[in-house]
Amino acid sequence: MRTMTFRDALNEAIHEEMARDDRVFLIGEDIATHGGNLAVTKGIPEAFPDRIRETPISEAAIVGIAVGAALAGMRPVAEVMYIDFVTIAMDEVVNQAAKMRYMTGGQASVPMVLRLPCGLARYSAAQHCQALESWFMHVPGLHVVVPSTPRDAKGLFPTAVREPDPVLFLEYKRIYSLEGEVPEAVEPIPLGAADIKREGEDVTVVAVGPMVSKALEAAVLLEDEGIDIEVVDPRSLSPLDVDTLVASARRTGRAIICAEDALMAGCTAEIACAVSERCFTDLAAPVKRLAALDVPVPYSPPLADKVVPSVEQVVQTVKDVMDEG
Amino acid sequence: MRTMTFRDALNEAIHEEMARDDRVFLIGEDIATHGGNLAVTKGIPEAFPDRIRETPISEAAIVGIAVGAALAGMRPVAEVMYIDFVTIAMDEVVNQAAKMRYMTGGQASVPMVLRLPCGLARYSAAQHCQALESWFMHVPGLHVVVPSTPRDAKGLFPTAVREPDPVLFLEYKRIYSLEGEVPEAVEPIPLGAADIKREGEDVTVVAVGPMVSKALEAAVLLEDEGIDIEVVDPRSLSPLDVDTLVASARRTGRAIICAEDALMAGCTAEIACAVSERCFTDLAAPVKRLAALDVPVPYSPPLADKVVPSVEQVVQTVKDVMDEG
Amino acid sequence: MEPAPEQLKEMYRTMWRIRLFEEEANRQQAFGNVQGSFHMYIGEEAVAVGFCAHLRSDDYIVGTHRSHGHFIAKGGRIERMMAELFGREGGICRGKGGSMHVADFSVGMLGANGIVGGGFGPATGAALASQLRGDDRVTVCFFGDGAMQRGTFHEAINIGAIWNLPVIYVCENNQYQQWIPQRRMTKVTSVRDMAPSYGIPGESVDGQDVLAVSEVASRAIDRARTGGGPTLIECVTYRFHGHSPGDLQEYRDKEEVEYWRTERDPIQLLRTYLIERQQLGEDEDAAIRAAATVEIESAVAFAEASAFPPDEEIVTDVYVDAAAAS
Amino acid sequence: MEPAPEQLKEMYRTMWRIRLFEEEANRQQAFGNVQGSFHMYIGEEAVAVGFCAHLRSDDYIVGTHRSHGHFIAKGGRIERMMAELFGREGGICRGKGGSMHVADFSVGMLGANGIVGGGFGPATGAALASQLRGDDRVTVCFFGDGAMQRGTFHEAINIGAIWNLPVIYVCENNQYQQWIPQRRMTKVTSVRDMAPSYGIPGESVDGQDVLAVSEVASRAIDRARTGGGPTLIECVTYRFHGHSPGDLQEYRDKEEVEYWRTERDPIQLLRTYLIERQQLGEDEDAAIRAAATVEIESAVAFAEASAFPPDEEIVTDVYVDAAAAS
Ligand SMILES: Cc1ncc(C[n+]2csc(CCOP(=O)(O)OP(=O)(O)O)c2C)c(N)n1
Ligand SMILES: Cc1ncc(C[n+]2csc(CCOP(=O)(O)OP(=O)(O)O)c2C)c(N)n1
Ligand SMILES: [Mg+2]
Ligand SMILES: [Mg+2]
Repeated sequence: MRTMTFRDALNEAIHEEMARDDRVFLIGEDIATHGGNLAVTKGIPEAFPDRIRETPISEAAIVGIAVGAALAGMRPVAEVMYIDFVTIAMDEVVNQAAKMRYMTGGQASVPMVLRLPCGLARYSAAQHCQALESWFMHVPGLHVVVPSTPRDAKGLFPTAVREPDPVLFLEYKRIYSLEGEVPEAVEPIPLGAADIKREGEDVTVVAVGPMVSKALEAAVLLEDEGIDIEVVDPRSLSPLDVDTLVASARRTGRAIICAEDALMAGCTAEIACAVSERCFTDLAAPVKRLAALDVPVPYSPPLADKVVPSVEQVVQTVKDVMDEG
Repeated sequence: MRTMTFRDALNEAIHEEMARDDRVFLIGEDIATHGGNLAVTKGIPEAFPDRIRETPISEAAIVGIAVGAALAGMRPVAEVMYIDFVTIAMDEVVNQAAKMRYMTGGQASVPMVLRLPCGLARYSAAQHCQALESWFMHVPGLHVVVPSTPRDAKGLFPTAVREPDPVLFLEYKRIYSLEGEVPEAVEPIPLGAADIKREGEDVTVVAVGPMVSKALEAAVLLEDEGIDIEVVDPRSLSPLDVDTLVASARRTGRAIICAEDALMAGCTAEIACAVSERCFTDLAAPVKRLAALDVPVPYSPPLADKVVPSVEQVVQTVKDVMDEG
Repeated sequence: MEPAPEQLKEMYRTMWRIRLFEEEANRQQAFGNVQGSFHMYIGEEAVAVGFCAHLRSDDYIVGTHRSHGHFIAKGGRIERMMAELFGREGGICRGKGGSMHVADFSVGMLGANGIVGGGFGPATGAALASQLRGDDRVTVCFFGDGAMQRGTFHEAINIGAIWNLPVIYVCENNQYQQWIPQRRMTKVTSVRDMAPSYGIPGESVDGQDVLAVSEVASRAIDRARTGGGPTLIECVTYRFHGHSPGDLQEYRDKEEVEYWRTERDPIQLLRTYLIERQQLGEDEDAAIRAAATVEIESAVAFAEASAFPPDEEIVTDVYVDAAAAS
Repeated sequence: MEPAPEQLKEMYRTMWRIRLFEEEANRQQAFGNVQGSFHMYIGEEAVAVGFCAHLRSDDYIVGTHRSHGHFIAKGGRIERMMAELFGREGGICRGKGGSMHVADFSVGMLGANGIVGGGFGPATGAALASQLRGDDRVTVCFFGDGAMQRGTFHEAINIGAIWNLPVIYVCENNQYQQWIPQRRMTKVTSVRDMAPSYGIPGESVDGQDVLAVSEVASRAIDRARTGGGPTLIECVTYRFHGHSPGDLQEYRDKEEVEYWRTERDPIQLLRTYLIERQQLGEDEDAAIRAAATVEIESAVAFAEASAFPPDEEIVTDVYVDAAAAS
């Protein structure tokens, strides 16, 4: 099978969705120049010159305009250059996009995708490295998608575009260059369908976004020590496929939840709770969370490198959980 | 002892802090007219005419200006009329106020209070009724305070004002009229100090904000059935006094976490996790969460009345937990 | 170009329907049948009516927190709005939205908004949709003088301008933003003076004079429809009631209110105009009011007859009903 | 009023310090000693220098993502900024901020900002602090032409205007916002034309001519200091390098860049001016550069000698250190 990067898989998906449905258009800053800020929209200006709109530095308007265009029947795919800047457009995301359908008693539909490059990369410090999935999980009316592989990016993007409700599409910048197998044609992946990235018997490791490949690496190291972990990728955090996570945790009797957002009130809290509540009598050890430190991301490279969980930390946590029961 | 409403206790605290420290000033919309939108700033314009600034409808600027004034040595107390509108100022809260100290390596201090009236009230629907504490818990650098009684409001406000880091002061609108005892002089209450509002043996009920009085009502009803609950009020969610919560849960062997924010990725998830992680072998039943439904708040009064947990639901959940083990 | 007498009478009728709807809703509010936030448009009717008179049913409007008038002027279903204010399942939003969220998508009324300034982006986006599709719809974005100070005003109008979108930004300058006089919150004397910041035409018009509004509206809408891009228009107007129920109104003089109510009532001004020109007789005038009264009465009856939504409705419409959608 | 020759030479010296600092930092960036986002100010030196020349050390400035120049012009400690870029514990922000967050509170440099338009509110707030205290400090808010399109521009300047705050809003119009020409993103030909929207004076000045900048700056700063309120000033300038390292710059003509670099270099323009008037001799000129070179070399040495912060530093400075504070 062909392999390609996460970035190219996503780019291909954007091309295909725009070719399929001429209501789809792109809006954002610098997206039609140099292939876009993070080179995801390469080739789109040439292929669809009328459906790519470069905007001023006006994040609130970018998202507000996407909401209005969606209300009026289009399928906007908006980009906020870094998730950190979605703070400028939270009213549009939370009070407008998310609640429109409900507030209008079902009259309104807001079929928009908001692309949000996120997470650490290139030592760009506290205002360019955040991971904010738990904010959006907390907002009824939004979908939150976090692809972890090129194949999932390719399969989840069309789903997001076709969804009648707003989807936040979180792109961890550090995995844009991740290579992986992507079939010529990928079926759209439904939201709320967790994926078992590796089967195992001893410990369930729920891994979000970039933690998936780290968990898979950890699995190899742990194999040597005779520990067999199951790696489960929720793929969407809202809806969250609690059933699959719970079934796995019940089977293994142990669960660790790993993500790159800050620990406190992060996505790992919700996932850990959902599993704990339903697996009380099934677990040999408490569900453990492995998340980023509760700090703004520092610039200094040696410090920045220690903010999010490493492969070694996954390995160690698995061992701790095995020791506990 | 004298009794007074939450609103009056807070108003008194504002007066006292402004009298104590002339760096303290108020900034917000309509705060100097008619005693303020929710009548909390009554009398301030007369007492401190030079330290109350009514602003245009510019929430991003209100918070941004507060940040700058704090950086320059003042002690701003900013109000965003409803917490729902803090969505407009999330960059200022999250990327500026919260991270300034860290990003400048400790040079900057942002001693500001952001008053955020929140929660349901007067059937004002989806854009005026939110509870968003978990967003702010997730942001390192912020403090999050949720007083539940007039006395706590009186004791926590001065702490918030004197704190060298930004404090979000969440005021549940429905408890502005709650009456309670308030001594003539209240010592400032430290952040991160949970308060046992009622001692009990059977179940620990952690209650946030308006859930505290509901839990206390439930306690009375449960007494009749021979169940003795302990009601613990964290008072601040960041820092969170996990030790006190855990000690209580260990002693009773059962814990329920109650709040009025939406369930998914809400503050109850973090609190439940923190307790579960540390009480694995101490609990007779899984920690249960009782939170708002995962819906935008509907207008229709009979529906709106069912969004947040009721006294009856607290009673029932306690009984369920007792039945479980 | 002056509107034809029939068109003027239609405007007159619509203004009455707004006025009587709100007077009734206000009574129902006092009775407790209407709850929640509630902002009355009375006094400002000429603005919504003067603009919507020139819109097609497939054109879009975006409202504010004070949008009963926009809803009616755009042709929204009045009895369903009344049921909405009552919180009933027959409400236009099935009771889930209430006064601050009235919308009627069947006539292009894309929604009121509880967020002041929340409509600038969505209105601009709706206009972008028209431009992308190549249809000739126009979007009118109503907003208050207070909303002008939101950052969204600046961001959205700039984009509307540089993309030459078919959108008209209409400031309903009622001179107050909640309890604060507008003049304290800006140094600009007319909202029109901000148009040069965006390189688009700006106009200011007497918002009590529906003929004047209609003329400016008609020009701006034509321009937008034919590819001429956005216009920023200020309509100077006044709200006769408080900001919301219970408003003590200590921030403005009683005489000022009295002056606007008696001398500057847009309905009376149009009535005088029509009567003076013999385009409206006493009988016809009475008939118009009577018909509107009946319409409002039956709207109340409709609302009262509608049940509160069943509890299950709390959780529907958060997302599309997958079963229903497929 | 023309600055005294000594003052002009001081400006000349500061421009060189900025230029050489950045050229060195850029080399260090290429070597990998400097990581992260990195935006060069070269070509725009006259703006920061022309303004800061008129500021006192206790006045405030608020920067942008492109703030090495602001930092140096305001008198920030240059070796500590270099160490910051190196991510070392001797860095002005202990290595935690990096290029986009340089700040030196000891000289009123309240911080660069990674958020475009993030500085408008804080700058206005610092000015409010001065007004509330009744001191006579002035705040200068630097921002880019792109930042002008953020809502915060509109909200903050309006408040600065209605409260008559001692703040100067200085647009560094380098004609590009990342990769997009400014003229595509606004219909306004000069930022000055937006001043009437706020009822404050607006000026536009050649940002390559430090004398011109200095003159406009001096007037605006005096006005602000003496209670005359804000000014909005555009400095038309150009960045000689790409937006950030690796920028292909396909969005602008090589000739255009060449023209600005050769004909419109603010340092060369001032040099020619000084030499023509015999206010600067060859030797003195060489000495100025040599001194700056030595200063930058020792800044690099300082940075290299400083260790990376210890791991424990990751968790400090999130909140005040309670032990240290008490
Ligand atoms: C973003 C935001 N800030 C504040 C409010 C509270 N609020 C509701 S209406 C209003 C006044 C609005 O003034 P204006 O835009 O002039 O409209 P008017 O009420 O005069 O029609 C305010 C401050 C709000 N709903 N949204
Ligand atoms: C709110 C926000 N949006 C987008 C960006 C990404 N970004 C960084 S610099 C820049 C261009 C800024 O242009 P301008 O304000 O003209 O400043 P210049 O870079 O030209 O100095 C952009 C889009 C950002 N940092 N913050
Ligand atoms: Mg108004
Ligand atoms: Mg620029």
